[in-house]
Amino acid sequence: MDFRYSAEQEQFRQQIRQFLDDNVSDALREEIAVSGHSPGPLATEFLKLLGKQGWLGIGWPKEHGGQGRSMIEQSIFYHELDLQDIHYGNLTITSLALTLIKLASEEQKQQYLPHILSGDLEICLGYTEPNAGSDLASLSTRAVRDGDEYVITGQKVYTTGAHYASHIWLLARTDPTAPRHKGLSVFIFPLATPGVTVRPIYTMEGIRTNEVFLDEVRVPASAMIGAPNSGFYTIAVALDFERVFMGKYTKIRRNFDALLACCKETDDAGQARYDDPVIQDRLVRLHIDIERLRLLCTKTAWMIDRGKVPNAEASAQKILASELEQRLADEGIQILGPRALLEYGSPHVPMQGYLAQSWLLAPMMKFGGGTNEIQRDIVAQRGLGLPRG
Amino acid sequence: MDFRYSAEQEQFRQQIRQFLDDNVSDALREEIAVSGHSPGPLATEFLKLLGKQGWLGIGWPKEHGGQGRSMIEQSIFYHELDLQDIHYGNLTITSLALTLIKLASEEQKQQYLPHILSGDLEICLGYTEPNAGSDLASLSTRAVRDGDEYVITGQKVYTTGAHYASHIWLLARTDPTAPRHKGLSVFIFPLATPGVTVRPIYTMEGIRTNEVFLDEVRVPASAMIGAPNSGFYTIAVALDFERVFMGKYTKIRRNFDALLACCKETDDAGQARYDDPVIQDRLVRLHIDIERLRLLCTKTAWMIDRGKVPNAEASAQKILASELEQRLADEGIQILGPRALLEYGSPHVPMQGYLAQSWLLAPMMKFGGGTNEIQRDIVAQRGLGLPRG
Amino acid sequence: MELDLTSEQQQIKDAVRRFLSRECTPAMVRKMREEHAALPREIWQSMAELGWLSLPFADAYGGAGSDWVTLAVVVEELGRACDPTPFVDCIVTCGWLIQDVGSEAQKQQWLPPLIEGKLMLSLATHEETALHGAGTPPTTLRQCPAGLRLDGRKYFVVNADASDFLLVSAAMPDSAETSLVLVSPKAEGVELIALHSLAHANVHEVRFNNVLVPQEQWLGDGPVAQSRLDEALDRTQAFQSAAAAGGARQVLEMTVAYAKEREQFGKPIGSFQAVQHMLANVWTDVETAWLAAYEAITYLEAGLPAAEKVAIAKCASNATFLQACFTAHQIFGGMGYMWETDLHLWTRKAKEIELAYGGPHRYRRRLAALL
Amino acid sequence: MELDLTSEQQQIKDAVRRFLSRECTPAMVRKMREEHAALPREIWQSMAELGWLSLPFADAYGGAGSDWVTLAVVVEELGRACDPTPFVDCIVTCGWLIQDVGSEAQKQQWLPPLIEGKLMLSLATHEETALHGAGTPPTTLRQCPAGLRLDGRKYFVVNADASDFLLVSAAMPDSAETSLVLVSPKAEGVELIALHSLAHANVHEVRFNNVLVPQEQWLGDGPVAQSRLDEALDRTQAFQSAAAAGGARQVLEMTVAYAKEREQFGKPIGSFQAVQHMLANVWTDVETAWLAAYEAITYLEAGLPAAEKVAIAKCASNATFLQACFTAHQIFGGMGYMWETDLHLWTRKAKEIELAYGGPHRYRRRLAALL
Repeated sequence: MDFRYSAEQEQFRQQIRQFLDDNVSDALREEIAVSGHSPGPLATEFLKLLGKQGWLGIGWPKEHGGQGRSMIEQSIFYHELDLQDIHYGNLTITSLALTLIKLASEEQKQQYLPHILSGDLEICLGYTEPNAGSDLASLSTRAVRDGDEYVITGQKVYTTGAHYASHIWLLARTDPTAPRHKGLSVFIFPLATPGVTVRPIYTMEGIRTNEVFLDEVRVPASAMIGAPNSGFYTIAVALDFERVFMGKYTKIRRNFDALLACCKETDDAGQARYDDPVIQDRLVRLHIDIERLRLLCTKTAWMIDRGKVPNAEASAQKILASELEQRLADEGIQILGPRALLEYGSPHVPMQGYLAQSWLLAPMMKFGGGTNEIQRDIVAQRGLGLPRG
Repeated sequence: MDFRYSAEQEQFRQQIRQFLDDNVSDALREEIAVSGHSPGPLATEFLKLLGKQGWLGIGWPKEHGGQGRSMIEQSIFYHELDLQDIHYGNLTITSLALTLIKLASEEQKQQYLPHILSGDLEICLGYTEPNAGSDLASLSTRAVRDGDEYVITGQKVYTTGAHYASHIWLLARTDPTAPRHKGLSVFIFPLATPGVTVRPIYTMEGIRTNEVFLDEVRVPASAMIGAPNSGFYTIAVALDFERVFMGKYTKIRRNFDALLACCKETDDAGQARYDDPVIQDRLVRLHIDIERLRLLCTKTAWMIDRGKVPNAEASAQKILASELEQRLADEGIQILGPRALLEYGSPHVPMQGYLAQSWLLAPMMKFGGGTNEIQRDIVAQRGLGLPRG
Repeated sequence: MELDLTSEQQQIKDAVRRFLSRECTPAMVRKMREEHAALPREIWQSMAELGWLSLPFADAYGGAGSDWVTLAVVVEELGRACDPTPFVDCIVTCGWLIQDVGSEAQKQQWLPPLIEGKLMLSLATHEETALHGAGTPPTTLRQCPAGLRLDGRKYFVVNADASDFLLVSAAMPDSAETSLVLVSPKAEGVELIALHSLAHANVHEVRFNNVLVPQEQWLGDGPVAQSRLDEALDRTQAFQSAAAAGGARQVLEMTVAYAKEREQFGKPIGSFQAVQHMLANVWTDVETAWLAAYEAITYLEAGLPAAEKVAIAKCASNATFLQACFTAHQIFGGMGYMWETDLHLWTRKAKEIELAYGGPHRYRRRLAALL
Repeated sequence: MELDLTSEQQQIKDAVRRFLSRECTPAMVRKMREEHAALPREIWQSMAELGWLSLPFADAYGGAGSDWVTLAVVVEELGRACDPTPFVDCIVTCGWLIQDVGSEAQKQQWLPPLIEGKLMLSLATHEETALHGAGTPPTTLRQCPAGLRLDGRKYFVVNADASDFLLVSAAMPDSAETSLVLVSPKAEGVELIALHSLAHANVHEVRFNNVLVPQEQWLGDGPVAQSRLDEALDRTQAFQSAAAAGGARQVLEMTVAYAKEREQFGKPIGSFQAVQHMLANVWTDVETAWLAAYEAITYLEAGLPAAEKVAIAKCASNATFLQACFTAHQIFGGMGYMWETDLHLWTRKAKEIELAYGGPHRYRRRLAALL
């Protein structure tokens, strides 16, 4: 039993860190901080640079243009990005591409994977609808077969990235007569397809997301991923990968370390917040829980590497990470006092506003990607075999 | 708006305190501590003394021999008893007698209330069965009408007090054809009735409780409380009173104060546990939550006094009290270290073993009297009007 | 013992709620936030006309000299409505402080226009001692031939640019006590620096550079006991606890309504046990936080020792308000997370209240000393 | 990175579980508690014959010199079985400490009989500094013509009456370091006072009154660095974390099985969302506590800095074990609360482990110093 990275993995990590130290500019960080998750020119350029280095497909098989390294190495890469404050949230690579590798036809793989690898193709997720949130199976967007095409009509909401992504990964009903979750299929097609309208809506963080209206959008039958009416299985696979990604500990670790540093700063009288044993104790409790999350992340990465699909583990990881993110931000602001309420760009903002940003983002992390209640259902039912209610 | 006791109530409290100071001996406390909730001779004698003083019916109407005082005064009395470490857990007075006053026939009131008032009649609760715990409506003990009598057959478990009580308050099925919770009735009858067998079982605390076997026990039809098949309503009323009683804060406050005093004791070097700010903070957090419980207790006492039945409030009070009892005991033991694991009578036992005893009792407080999960269902459904699942 | 409102108190409560539901809608709060704007003066004027600005003040200055529970009821309703008004700052804190420590002439000068809604005040007492890890030099006041000179910096001054005067605390050389002065934000040497806070749209750092303060704007005409300021802040915390309890109750009610109506998996989400238990917990918290707030206020009003009650009310109500909001976000999902939805306005408010006038950590420390 | 056991480790795990399920049943643990009895010697003898007592010891003394994960697997299984054996105390703590600090002659003398199950040891290092609010004078050792003299008191000595020797820590005048001596509980001047603990059936205060200790029972033949004792206790905590994780997992599995089988309201109680979520939380806690325990153990074995890992494993696994038990009680109800049921045996063990060798508070303080 060994919990450490191998010497090769450590070396790989050093290599990435060196590359990022050399190539992540303050201007890029600044752009990411202010752009509200809509990549600006520097971020777009940087993504292509990563693609050129082959670092978007670290854990992909070589036959799909990847580096054929382990998933552990891929996770090292994303941790290092986080430690540089480059939080892409790029599900195209961390979830959808892995799902494509697992489920798509050979032709589809060749059609999409190289462009994903080069950073040219970004996909947004079209799952949620106004009346289908937690209960995705109740969605009403329809895709009707018409010759070699499907005609798609409906509406999606909270479609993050639809205003800059090139493609959408859309879940739609293909068999209205089948039981609710057995008549769904997944399609991938360009957002530029006629009939697609994207409208902005903004989150409480001020980040843009979108409504996507689909008005008789015609896509070729080859846009379907997997077999017809197997969409629920396809997105289950994608969601397992997504939860692993949402449950990353690195950003939380990054914020904790910055908070700790802030607490250790001394004032003119030589006093620091960390002198207070109560504050020490609160930070220690957070630290312990972040380490527990790290260990679970280690386990899921190791499982994926061994060809196992983390399922209850992925759900647990997502629960822990989202609740810890909120707790860290909320307690951190309490510890630092009112100035921790300041946002990026404000005079006197501590920690570049990450704590405030994280506090605003945390509610979404808890309900997004399947609410934590649904995740606990999954742990209980799939992990422990308890019967459905 | 006024949260304080009136001058008269304060005076009444002083009067009780004086009486208890004069009449509660260390020998009585010792007897209660070692007897595992089975009253010994001193406790029995003391109960009768309370009866003689009229203090078992403080809040009862005068026409039933009570003092006709307010429920607030009655609650003052029980708080003062708790502060003397006299934890009777006497549901006969705090729940069943109040239920009798509300629901019994005039004849039944005259039959039972005077004896309860004098401390001669104690009733144990016969609700739970091996297959009917949380789900009381699934009980299988049957009472079959036969002329002027009912013939009762079945089995009860966890019947606390059945080995010293004079009567049992029994829930049984009187109409097997009705929907589950509509065919039940409540009976009260002497445990000495032929066909009743009481067998001891012991809790993890070492306290005796019982199994009660009923083999064609014949009781008069007049033993039924309320209308036939209204038993579920009758016990709902009794349970609301019981929860208010189970959710008393005074014992918790008593344990907290003793813990705090322990933490403030100085050793030879003049150091006390309370010097540690982290321990201070933990005690402060407990203190705040005990005060919140106290406020809720104040509210339920005030509601009962105003003729309102606390329902969601009673459930919430029971939840808070039981969880707080466990947290206080568990954290208290952590704070004091291994010696707090010692039980009453051991050399070196701190706080006379109350913390250890409370730790062992706490699990039962959380599932007994209706699990806390069911209490939360009640708060949500009855208090907030949320729909049943 | 009496836990009900009197019928007069209940009437005011209903009136305040009606007024605020008409005049202070979430849409308006959102717009103020978008525009970093202060409350429109006409709303403040209406509140003055309804007599609410007069509640804590004595008859002699045009006040209503009302009981404290009546005032608490108003503050609770403001909290419920996600209060975009400067009522607490202006009336409960600053105005009352003037009544507490001002000379008779000062009270005659400042209180009537305040009560009439013609004067708006902001509290400027917060100094960051560990901002950027370095202590800020304390704000100081010194005597000079023309009057007084003020130097220093205050942080998180709410509504500073829209107020007529700031109530500033400062140290006087050679005095252990505190000086309280009223300073116009437009006076020479006053500089306002906008801060961007997630909690309050309109908040500033205020710098005082050798600002001339007329002698008559020195409250009490000299240093006053620091304990008077502490008392005023404690009193404010007690009323803010009522606001927090009110905000929490409103959020709970909004969430319960949504949980009854929103269907997923073929039934209302409020029928799921997980949702029910989250809401049951919030309900319990709100009940006890509300009681704690009013107990503290009635103890203060009765002149009983109340430091412990205030600390408990503060800690309980703040945590409850935040927890109510977090729970609500979990149940509302996207419908509470979009900018155009209402819920997050309360969430921000909950965090603002928690940190204002000293956070829960300070109050728990205080309790530790009292136990 | 490798998180699986080797097939050899898995085989030992299976063998230990089989043995314990046969020899160390809950019924037996309950009986030991009822009778305040020590473990029957024949079980200990069987464990010796199976080679488990030899795991941490070097070849030269008859040990197996096994890897630490193998030992951890055994300890985890003991925790699972609600371990009534003195394995951790006797082998992991005392025996290993003798191997760490004993002279060659001492190792030759004490380790072989220990490994053969013929010698039982108890750890006696706990002094209560604030018992009854008064400090206990420290246990001291002084040189005398006949050897050494021991005075003082130790508390919470497990199994003291059934052990052949106690491993006692004591201060030596003029030494900042610690003396470790082996003392027979039957030696003259040793007094055992039974304590009644909710956590462990057989635990004593041990008083030493001018007890003569032969020179050769002074481990290392003189004071040893306090850090060696601290290291041994840290190591013990790491292994106890594996025991706690094992106990928690067993309790979880018992509870899940019960929740699937017990029906109320016409369905298994395990189908209620509230029950599912409680168990999902425990599962998550157990997973991470288990990982933390093994990470600490592998770091210690590799000689890497592990103080932080040990503290995290300790805090995480103890809290998890207790929470697993509390959750189980809530789901089992009366079926886990009666004396004749099994669950409460684990609950008591969980609290014992939490407080043994220093509670979580001490380890969080240590983490605070390391951060």
